[in-house]
Order: sequence, then C-alpha cells, then structure tokens
Amino acid sequence: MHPEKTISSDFEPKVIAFVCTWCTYAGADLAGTSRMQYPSNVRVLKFPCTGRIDPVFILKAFQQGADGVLVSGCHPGDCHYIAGNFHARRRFAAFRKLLEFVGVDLQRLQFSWVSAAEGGKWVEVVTELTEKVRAMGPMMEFKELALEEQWSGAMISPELQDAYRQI
Amino acid sequence: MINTIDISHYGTVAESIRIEAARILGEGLVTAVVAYTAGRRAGSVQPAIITSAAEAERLTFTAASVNNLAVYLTKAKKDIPRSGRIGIVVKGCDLKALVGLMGESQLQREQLYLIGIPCAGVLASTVRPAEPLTAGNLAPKCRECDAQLPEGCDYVPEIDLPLPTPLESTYAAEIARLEGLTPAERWAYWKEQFAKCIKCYACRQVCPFCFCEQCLCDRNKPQMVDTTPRPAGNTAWHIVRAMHLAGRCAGCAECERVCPMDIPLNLLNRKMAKELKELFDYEAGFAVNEKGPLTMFMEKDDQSFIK
Amino acid sequence: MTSDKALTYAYFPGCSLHASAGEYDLSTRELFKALEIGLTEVPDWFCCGATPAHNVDELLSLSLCAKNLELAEAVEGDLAVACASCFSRLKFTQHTLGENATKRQQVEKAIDAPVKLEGNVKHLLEILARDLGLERLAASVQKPLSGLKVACYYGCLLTRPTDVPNLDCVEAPTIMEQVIESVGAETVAWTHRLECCGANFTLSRPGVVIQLTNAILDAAKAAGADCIMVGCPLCHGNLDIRQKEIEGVFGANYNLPVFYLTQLVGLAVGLDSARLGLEAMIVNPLPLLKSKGFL
Amino acid sequence: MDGPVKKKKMVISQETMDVDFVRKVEMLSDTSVRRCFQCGKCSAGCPMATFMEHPPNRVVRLLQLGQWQRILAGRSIWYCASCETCSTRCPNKVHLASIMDALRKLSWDAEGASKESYVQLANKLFLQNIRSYGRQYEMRLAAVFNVKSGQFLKDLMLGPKLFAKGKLKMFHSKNKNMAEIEKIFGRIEEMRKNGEAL
Amino acid sequence: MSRIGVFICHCGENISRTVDVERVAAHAAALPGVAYATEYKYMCSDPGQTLLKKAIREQRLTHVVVAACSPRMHERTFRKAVEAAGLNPYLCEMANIREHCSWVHEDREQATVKACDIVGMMVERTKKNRVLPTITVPVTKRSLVIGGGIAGIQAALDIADSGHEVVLVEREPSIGGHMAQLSETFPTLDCSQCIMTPKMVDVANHPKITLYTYSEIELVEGYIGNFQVTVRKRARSVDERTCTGCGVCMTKCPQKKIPNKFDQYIGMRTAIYVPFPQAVPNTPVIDRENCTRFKTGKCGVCQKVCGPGAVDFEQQDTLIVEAVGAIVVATGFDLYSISEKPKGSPIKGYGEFGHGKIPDVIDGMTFERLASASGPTGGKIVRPSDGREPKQIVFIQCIGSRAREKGISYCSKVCCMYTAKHTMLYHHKVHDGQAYVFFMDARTPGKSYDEFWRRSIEEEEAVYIRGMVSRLYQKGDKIVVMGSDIAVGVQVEIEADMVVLATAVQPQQGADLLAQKLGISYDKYNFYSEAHAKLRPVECATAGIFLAGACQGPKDIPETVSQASAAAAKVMTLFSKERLEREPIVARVREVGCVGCFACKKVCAYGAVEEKEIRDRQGNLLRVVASVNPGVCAGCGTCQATCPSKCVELDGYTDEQIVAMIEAL
Repeated sequence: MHPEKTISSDFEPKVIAFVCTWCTYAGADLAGTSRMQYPSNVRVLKFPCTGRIDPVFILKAFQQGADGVLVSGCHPGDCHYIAGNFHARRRFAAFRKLLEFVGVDLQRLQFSWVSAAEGGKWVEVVTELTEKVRAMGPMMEFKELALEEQWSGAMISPELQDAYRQI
Repeated sequence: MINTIDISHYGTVAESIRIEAARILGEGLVTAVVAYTAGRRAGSVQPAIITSAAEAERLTFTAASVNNLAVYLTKAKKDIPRSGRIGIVVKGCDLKALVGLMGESQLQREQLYLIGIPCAGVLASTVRPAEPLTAGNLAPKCRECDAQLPEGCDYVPEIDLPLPTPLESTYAAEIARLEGLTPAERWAYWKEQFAKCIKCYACRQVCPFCFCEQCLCDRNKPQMVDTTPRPAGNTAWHIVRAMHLAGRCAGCAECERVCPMDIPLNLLNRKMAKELKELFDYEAGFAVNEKGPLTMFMEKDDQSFIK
Repeated sequence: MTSDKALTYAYFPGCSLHASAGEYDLSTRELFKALEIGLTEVPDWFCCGATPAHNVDELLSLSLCAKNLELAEAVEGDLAVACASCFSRLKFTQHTLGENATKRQQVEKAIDAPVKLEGNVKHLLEILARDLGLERLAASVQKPLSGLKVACYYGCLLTRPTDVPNLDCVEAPTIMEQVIESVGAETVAWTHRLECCGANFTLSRPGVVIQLTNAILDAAKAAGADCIMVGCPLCHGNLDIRQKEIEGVFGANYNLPVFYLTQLVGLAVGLDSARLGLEAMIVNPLPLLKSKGFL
Repeated sequence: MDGPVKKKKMVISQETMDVDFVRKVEMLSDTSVRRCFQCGKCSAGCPMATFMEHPPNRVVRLLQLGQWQRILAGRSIWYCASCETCSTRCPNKVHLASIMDALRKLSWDAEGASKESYVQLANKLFLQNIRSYGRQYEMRLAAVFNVKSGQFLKDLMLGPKLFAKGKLKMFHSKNKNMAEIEKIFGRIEEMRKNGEAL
Repeated sequence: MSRIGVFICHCGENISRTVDVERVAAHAAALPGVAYATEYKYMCSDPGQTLLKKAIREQRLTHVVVAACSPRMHERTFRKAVEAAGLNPYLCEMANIREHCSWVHEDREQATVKACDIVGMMVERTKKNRVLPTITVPVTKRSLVIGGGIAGIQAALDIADSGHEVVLVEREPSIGGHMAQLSETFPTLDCSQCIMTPKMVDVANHPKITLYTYSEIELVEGYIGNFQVTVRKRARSVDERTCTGCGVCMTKCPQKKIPNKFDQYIGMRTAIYVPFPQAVPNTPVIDRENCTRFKTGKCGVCQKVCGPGAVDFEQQDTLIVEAVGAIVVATGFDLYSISEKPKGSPIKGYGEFGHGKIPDVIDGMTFERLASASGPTGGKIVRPSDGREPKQIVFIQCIGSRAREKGISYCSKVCCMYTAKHTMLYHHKVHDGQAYVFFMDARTPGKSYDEFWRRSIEEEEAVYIRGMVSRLYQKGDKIVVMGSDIAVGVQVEIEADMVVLATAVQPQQGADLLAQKLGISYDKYNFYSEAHAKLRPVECATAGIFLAGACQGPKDIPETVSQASAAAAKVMTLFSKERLEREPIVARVREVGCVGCFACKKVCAYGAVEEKEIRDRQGNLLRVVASVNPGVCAGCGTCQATCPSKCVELDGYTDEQIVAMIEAL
C-alpha cells in the first residue's frame, strides 16, 4: 500500500495548462508584459489550437501527478483555424462528463476562453484554479492507482483469492 | 421471475432465414452469408459464414443468438470489395452498429444484403441457451430496446411481433444511482471494477467499432496508455475506450457480455450515449450520418462549463 | 385530407353563437349536416375569455382556453371553431403555452390539470377548404351562386399574427375567396379585407366602431360588392347590426347584406332560407337573393 | 400624480427609469422592448392610432425609457383594438399587441392609474360575467354596462330590433361545470397572492 | 543520442532579477541528453547569437533550447541563427521564462523552480523534435476573377496591368454588372455609363485578359498557387470569333417583346440580343427559351441575315479548364424582392405591400433604368402601368433591410444615398412633382455623403418623413401609402402616383453554391466571409482566394473599387515569388495504419484531407486512406486529436513531443 500522505498546509499544487498559441498563450504573454502576478504553480503547454488537444493528454497529466488541469483557447468565433475551438468544445463537453462519471472531481478540471487581449482573465483563471486545488489538497486518485498492484485487495471473491494464493 | 417473453416466432424466423439465405446464395446475389448456426447444445448457436446455398439449412435463430455479427464485417472488411456482396443476419441492435460503420466509411450499404430479425430479445448469458426467455434472464440491453424491428433491411421475415412488455432500463437505473454518489464514491466503485480487468482485450476484439489497425493503447512511441494489467493502465484503457466509442457505440453490449471479469462496460457507453443525447441531441445508429457528434459542431453548442 | 373517410369534429360554438349570432350556429349545424360532416358540441364548454380577458389578464385567458382544450379532448375529432375570436384565442393558447414553459406551468396550476396542446383547432373555413376540400365542396353545390359578387371580409383575428393561427398568408389570404368561389360566387378585389372593425369596442366605444366599420362598408361598396361574407360574429355584429346607424351618421346608403360563410355556402348546397337563419339578419338579404334568383 | 404628467420634463436617471416594470412587461408579453428601433410601422398601420394620445411606437419608446407612468396616465392602451396588425408587420418581431395586454394588466394592478373608464368597465363586466355564469350573456352585459356607465339610453334603438330577431336572449342554458370556473379564478388569485404569477 | 544545447538569457535583468539563471543553467546541464548549458546577458543580441552559433559548431549540438522570452517574440530569430549554424531550424525550441515566469512571479525561489521545470519540459520536447523540411509550393502566375461587375473589372485590370494573365468569368452575356445599369452615381452625379464603359472596353482589349462571358464556374480543384478551374461556357449560338457585332440579326429578329433583364424587365429586347448597346463583348446571344427557332424549329432569320455566318444553332456548352494560382471572387449582389418568398428561402416577402403585384410600385434599380438616358424610356420618369409622369412619388427606405422578421437584419448601406440621389434625379426631371421619402434613419457616412443628402432636402425639396409605411394598396389609379411621422406622432397618408422601394442588397442567387465549389465560408445570408474582419478584409480563410465588392457585404462603388484593387494587390504579392514557402507545421498521415474512417476529413475546416486510393500492382483497389495536402493544411491539429488511432500527426506538435513534456513534469 502507499504511504499515508499528510496534507500539509504548505501543499503546492501542480497545475498544468494546455493552451492554444494564438489566444491564451498570447494572453498569458500579455499578463507577463503587463507584469501581473499570479501563483507560480502553473506549467503551460503550448498547442497550435485547442482542436489539437487530445483528451488523453488530460488523463496523462492527472496520471503524471497534476492536481489541476486547465484547458484554454480562443473565444468562439475567434479561432485562428476557423473552427478548432468549436470541435474542442464538443470533445471536452463529452470528456468531462466521462471523467465525472468515473469519479474525477471536475473542480480540478477547468476550461476557459482567454483571448490574446485578456491578460487579466488569464491571471484570474489561473489564480482561481490554483487556489481551488490548493484548498482541495493533492489529487490522490491517480497517484494511488499508480502505486497499486493487481488484485490490490478490492477483489474479495474467495475463488479468486484461492487461485491467487496458489500462484 | 415468471414474466416470460414470447419468442415463439423465432422458429419461423429461423426458417425464413434459411430460405432467404439459400435463395440469395443460390441466385448469386451474395457470395457469403454471416449468420448463426446451431451449436451442439440445444438452443445454443455460433456465428458462421456460409458460402453455398446447401449450407443454409444449418442456419438458425434462437434466444441465444446474442452475438453482434457486424464485427465479422469490420475485421474482414478488406476482403469485402473483392469478394462481392455479403449477406448478414442482423438484430436491430446489430443494425445500429452497421449503420455507424457505414457512416465511418467502413462499409457500404450496397455491399451488404441485410436480413433483419424481428427480435423480441435475447438471453443475457448463453450458459443455459435453452432456458425460456424471461424478464429475469433477458439481456439488459433488450430491456430498453427501441429497434425490435430493424428498418431499412433488404429482407425481414413477415411476423406480427408480439407487443413487448415495457421493462425498466437497468442501465438507466444504475447510471442514476452512480450519478447520485459523490465523486469519491464513484471513483471507489470504478476502481474496484477496473481493478478486475486482466487486459485480455476481449472487449476490443468483439467491438465492431474497434476497427483500428493499430490501437492507440498499443502504441509505445509515445506510450499513451500503460499496457500492463495494473490498475493505473486499466483505468486509462477503459476511459480512453469509452471516449473513443462516445457518439459511435449504439449499445450492442457485446463488450460487457464477453468480459470474463464482469466489468459493467456498457454502463460507461450508455452514460456517454445519454450525455451526447442531452448535449447534442444525438443518438447513434439511427441514420447513416455524414458526421458523428464529435466530428461536427454547432455554433450554439453548450459552453456553460467554460469560463 | 380529401379522403372519403367520414369527417367528424368536436364543435366549439362560443358564446356569441348561442346569442346574437344564433343564425351562424344554426347555419353551421345545418350545413355540416348537409355535407355529412359530423359535429358534436363540446359538453359544458366555457367562454374563451375573448378579447377582454387577454386584454387585462392573459393568464386567465390562457387558462380558460386551456380548460376548453381539455374539455374538447373528450370529443372525437379535431376541434371545429366557428367564431374568429374563439379560434384566435385557442390558437394563441396553443402557441403561447407551447413556447413558454413558465406560462404553461402557471396555467397547469390554474386549471389543475396538464395542458393538452396536441389537438388540432380548426376554423370552419379550414374544414371546408382543406379537410373536405374545394372539389368535394363544389360537387355538393345544388344552386351555384352565379353572379353574386361577394366581398370576403377576414377582419383581424382569422389570420394574424404571423405564425399563430396559420390559417393562411397573413397579408394576402385567399381561403375565403377559394371557398365561396368554389360554390359559384364571384369575389371582388377590395382594399379593406383585413382592416379592423373595432369589435372590441362595440360596447364601450361605439363611436369609434362606426368610424372603422364605415370605412370597411365604403370600400366594399366601392369595389362593387353585392354583399359581405364574414366568419366572425363580432365583425358581423358591427357590419350588420350597426349598418343602418352608420348609414345615418355618415349619410351613406350601403344596403350590403352581411352573410356568415355558412349561410352562403348553405344556400349553394341547397338549404332553404329558414334553416340558414336569414330572417335574423338586420340588413334584409331577401331582395338581393331574390333578384339573383337564389330564392 | 400631481398635474398632467405628460407635460413634465423627463428627468432621466437610473432611478426614474423603472427597469423592474419593463421587465414585468417583457415577462408578461414574452417580447423584448429593447428590440424596437422606432421605425414607426406599428403606428402607421394602427387602426386606432388616431384615437390615441401616444401612438403605439411612442408607447414602446416610453417603455424603453422606463416611463410607464406616462403611458398608464393616458388612454392609449385602452384604445388598442387587439387587431394584431402591429405585431404582424413589425420588422423586429416586437409583439406590440402583447405588450399592450401586459400594460393593461399592470394598469389594473396599479389601480386607478388610467382615466379611461368605459373600456375598463366593459372588460370588468365581461370577466365578472364569465366568473358568474361561465359564459357570456350579451344581453346582461349590455344592460349592466349601460346602467353602470350611466348611458341608460345607449344603443337604445338596437335593443328591441335585436330582441325581435332573436339576437338578445333573456335566458340561457347554464353551464353544468360552474364550480370549475370559480376554481380557476380562485387558483389564479391564490397564485398571484403567493407571488407565483404576475 | 542527442546533444542538446541550452542557452539561458538574462534579458538584461528582466529574467535574472527574479530567476537564478546560474542555477537554471546548472539544472539544465544535469539533464540527460544535455551536452551544453550556459547563460548570457542578451541571447538575442548579435554577440548572443554568435555565442549560440559557435556553441552549435564547437559542441556538435544536435538540438537547441533557448530559455528566454516568449517564442512569439524571438522564435524566428533563434531558428534563423540555428539554421545559419547548419542545423534544421525546427530543432530549436524556446522556453518562455520571461513572460510566463520572471515577469509574473516575484518570489525568486518559486520563479527559479518554475524556470527549471520549463527548461526541463522544453528539453524533453526538443529531444523528440524532427528535422522538418521547409515546404514550398509552385505558383501558377495566372489568376481567375469571378464576376465582371465593377469589382471584377477593377481587379482584373489591376492584375493584368502588373503583367500577369487574368481569366475573367461573367455569368451574363456582357460584363458591366449592376454599375452599368445605374443612371448617375452619388455623390457626384456623374453618369455611370460614362465612367464604366471605358473600363469595360479596356478589359476587352487587354492582351493579358481572357474574357469568358455567358459562362459559369463548374468546378474548382487544387489549392493556393495551383488551382484548376473548369469553366462552363454556355452555348451563345453565335460564334464570337466570326461575329462582327453589326447587329443586323437583332433588327431582323421577329421576337421583339421579351422583357429585358438588364432594363429590370420594363424594356423589351429581341430573342437574339445584346443586353445593352455598349455591351462587352458586343456579340449577341440567342435566348433559346424565347427564340422561335428553338421553340418551333421554324424561323432562322438571324442566320440568314448574318453576313459572316456567325449564327450557329447547333452550338453546345463547352467546358474549359484553366490553371490559375489565385482567385478573386467578385460576384456582387442582387436586390431583395418584395414578392412572395421563394421556396426554401428564409426571407419573407411583403404581403402588406401587395407582394410586388402593384404595377407602379418599383424597386430602386428599376428607377435607375427609368432615369437612365440610355434606358427604355430614354430617361423619362414614367409609370410602368400607363406611361404617365408621376407627380407624387414616394420612396420608402429599408425594405427588407434591418427587418429581422423578414429575414435580414443588416443595413444595406447604399439605400440612403441612392434614395437621396433618386429624389434629385426626379426633381431634375419632373419639376412640378413632389418626392416624399419614408425613412427610419439616414446613414450617410462617407466623403461628401451627408452634404449630398442634405442637398436633396434643402435644395431639391424632397420631403423626408421619419417613420415606416405599414401598407400600400391600389385605389383607382393611385397607390395609397399608409405611413406615420413619428416625430409628429401622427399617421400620414399619401396618395402616390408611384412608389419606389429601396429593397435590400443581398448576395447573388447561388452564392452559396459557388462558395461550396470554392471551399470558402459564408455567413447566414450567403455573404462571403473574410479571413479577419479587421486585418484581413480582402482574403478568404482559404488561402489563395480573395474577395472584392458586394459579395462580401453591401458596398458602394468607391468601396468596391478600393477592395478590388486591394485584392489585386494581394494577388500580385502572391505572384511576386516563384514558389510559396510555408512553415512545415502540417499534418501527415501514416498510411499503413489508417483505416479510412475519415474522421480527420470531417473535422478539417480547410478541406486539406483527401481520400487516397491504395491499389496493388494490378490496379486492384486495396483500401482508401486519408491523405493531407500540405499546400492546404493550416496546421491546427484538430485531425490528430480526432483520429482514433493517431495515424495522422501534426509535425512540430506530435504526440511524442507533447507526452514528453507532460512526462517531464
């Protein structure tokens, strides 16, 4: 079993942001040139377009220990690639429902539209998610899974236990 | 359960299949027919591909005809254009899969000769194939069937289908129960379910929509999903699978039936179908759509979840 | 819908047809009998609320109509409505409650029953022109109304507004003309087919009403009409009952009989005048009808 | 209200623009007041415009400015014939006839706001008749209206003629469901009292 | 094994003030695969770039990570430097430790940790970077202009004058478009034909312009620089090469009473005709629907009288394939019709105005033909019904426009001005007449425009009435106009002799079908969409296709001409190079794994994904797979996210690169 993790008050959450290069990345740049301040927890991954962001990346990010994930792109109608964000919107509308159903707390997964002019919004979104996730504590679900062996005790059928013992 | 389901017409259906299969093979209309043949035990069946009219007498249809035969066309689809038109026996649920496959350019309608089954339901399990069909042993998918009489087939035996007794959907009830739990409780539920997975990939093998030449989950450059049968990889595999089937799966529930570890796989698929219906008013399997719900968009799509 | 299947309807006469427009009620029943169209009066119907109700209390208006729609469910067939005002209110109710969920909930609470919007509400014109069909209507004619020049008067409520009654084009309807031409009459093209007669004010502001109605009578006369045909007891009230008064006030001489559509069609299919309630009309139609040889 | 409101200067501020009232109108009429861009087509086609001190387009304009007192103080809304011409021809799908309905309803709620009395009286009697009898009895309606409005001799000439023609009946078949109508009225009153409906 | 060089920039103190650059360099140096790590005060400066190039050569670096500002700032700079040092530029990545780190975090420790992470991520990513060859596509230096109105003519002349060939395609028998129909033009009142016809002749005579009239676009294939366009040249029944344009055929044609579309159907023409005397080309066309010869087989007079023997009843439509590198779309507009709504159209008609059936209620273009000196009445303004001069004339603006209930909510932009012009023309011609204008707002922005409008009121005595008209009806020989004056608050009734409706400007019929052939987008009204409303107003989102004139939205003549010249300039820019170079961030299909479900094709907004047939040596079809045209692909990567088996990959953003970054965290 995994070691008992204590949620200490100095918990620094890991937040991963998947952003499109034309709007949100540029918006984050603007926050920088405007010298706005926000928590340093976020790590930004740049994509050409939100349409490029595969749901598997979000899953992968959680598996890699992210406590919060942000997906952000151009506002509807502003997509540099005509409609990439529209496709992404549908894809993630469905995917978040799936994650919710398997028990991921959707508080940890944030979607936003941040344009190249919205440096302030970028700061707001990142700060809010970081603080929300900080308050929630570490995302243990996937971390625990990674530490678990097969037949981790959840199987209590006697036949299987027998079989397992015999191996 | 005493609630017996009337399947007295299956005998006539079987006979009609035999006659029709013999006819279309005999007339050279098709080169092969994918159908069910009688198994060794009474009532049991096994899928078969016959290529001559003489073989048609082996064909049958019983409450144990659970298999979705559509899967035999995707796995063998490369040969279809060369071998000519193929006949296939389809229940309404199987037809939905075929319809989906046509929408994804995997099959063409004119390559197929569809023999539709007026279906009153099949067994949940084929362990006791001769057992009378009741509300108790009926396959869960049949409880909510909306395609008892497949539409648009080339041939459907003319039978007055007995009116079905409405049964409550067990999937809907289970989905509702899970939705009522907290995320942590749901996680615990699925953790237990996915922990059972032995990564035998029977679900993938039996699924008509898992027609990729190389599955994303088998790739190692990069390794998107851990392939070992450990909880982390199992969970990722089932999430990715459910996502890939979203908007495509029409609910034949074969994955769930073949799962040796009894993981309620169709529950995930039904949940996604429900969400796509609510989000985009889309239901899979009713029409050959140019685009599925996740390969199209509307400007007015819901974005209430986006900041 | 011009199949040979027997037509049968639930019938909503409305208050006026049980009072001042008795001849409309009578001629409707007689005409439908003659055309072998079944008509069963909705039992214990209520007033639809007409203009006064929606004027000051839409919720009441919707509730009354929803109640009537519920009552009509008990009778087989689509709901046949004679009065343009009742027709308009019932159609409005279906439209509004279909679009606005809040209002629908409020109405369901008021009538303490689920709202039933599925049934078809049809004005008599629709039944004659579409369900029965102009061909079958023409085939039933015994006495074609040849040479009778009719000014078809729609008024406000039969067609307006867009997307609610859906009886015909809102600005250029032809359904009345189609019906009356199919029984042999001529129609005149005139300018005031859709202008308002001021019906709502007949009690409270008759001075207004006579001005509006005068313009309509004037236009019909100028277009060379022999008579006016209506499908609404309120229009009829103003055009017929007040005609003499208007002639007095404006110094005009119209002498235009104002028929309900069922009276003229009834005449054409051979019903005698007693069964059409012609004697109840204030502007005497008999000289005109005799001069044309219909009586 | 002191003095004739319509001659006063409009002092416009967030306080004097009654947004809540406009929202109520929009809710009741299911139509947007802001959509109107004052083309005047409603007024051009209104059969009653010549009788109104505020033509229909101006009624909407005053609503846009939240100046409902000016509307209700006048008689315009009571001179609307509900002919739906404005709604039918409006290029912006502003359902003006429904706005008029809403205004009359709210005028009734703000009792005595309008000077117009005959139309209001007729409407009141009409509704009372429905509540008491379930159906409309024209004879009684006309008679009571004339008595209450003090116009004892109005349309005096018409009465006997109509009576002779069978157009005014003294007695009517009564509706057997009378209790039901009272219940509907009652429930609506109840809902309004509880704030469940406007 | 990669030998990565990491270069950390201080950016003066912009980075080093909050980020401990030495620590970041030490962290980077310890990362597996990193052969060299250093920091420098200004990496982007000349010495900084020299340092970078030198290190690449001396350290035999295979990949480069520059940790500095945003890649949006200096990615090009460093990629160029890397290329100069002999590496493929796409092996260089930037780690943004300024905008995303030093500028937004004050805490030195936190900022340094984050900078180390960012550098680590970029190092892992860069390891997976591949050599990407620059993509170039050849450019065919010929262009196609669709539409021969003023927009198309201007664009064609500008491009042709720059020395490039132009193919100009026009649907009607003559070029000239709507501008040729106009009488005078606002705000100068110069004669439209006087300024238009010389340009038409220039087109006809230009050695670089190939003109196809009476022709339509059948099919468009290819992509920027390399389009193949099939033009359907409809059978004219007159051979253009032999016809001298003498016009004898027209004078002899017995069918003389065919309403002429060019004259808005108020003037008549023959069955063999040119739409107007100054037509270009001046070659007649036989209207086969109305020609006696084609209807009954008899007649044939035109053929008999034709000296050169140009009339050819047997002529067929021909299909011509033209190779072009750029396309200018200039299909213009049509006027809204107030008659009953066409089947399937979202636009409603005007029943309250008699559905267009009152003869003396006409639209603005018909008024232009009446007022035109070369029009059917020789410039006399008369009523179509009885030929009398109207003494009371009513103009109504915003018919169809700004009427969402009728299906159009936009402003047609030109009506205010042309109505003002109409009142002037009317006043000039009918001195004792009176013009009235019903209007909602007068929109007159533009040089000398408002002055023009005011002149129509103040000097030409037009009476403007603010308020709309509810209904029009015929009463005797007058038209009753029921309007209102909202300023006074009263109803207005005018008994007019003639009513002119300023009906809305709409795209040409079939504009959507043409857009589908071209693969360009259009709005709900069928106006073509520009790539960017402000910064790319003449380009389509589809590369190589440009817009000019009213097909993109209502426009007046000066605006149309400006946009046409702008589109021409864009075409010339494109033609200034032999080959087009583009960033190699494009999708590629791994054909081996592709199962041909074409999900990628379904989501591609550019039509870059094609179906490719794989056949064996005998030519038997084995399977159909997806294939991306790199000339068309814009590089958004939506296809890859959609592909279930990830058999399409976006170069520069591969799954390997992204997963490497996620795993580095």
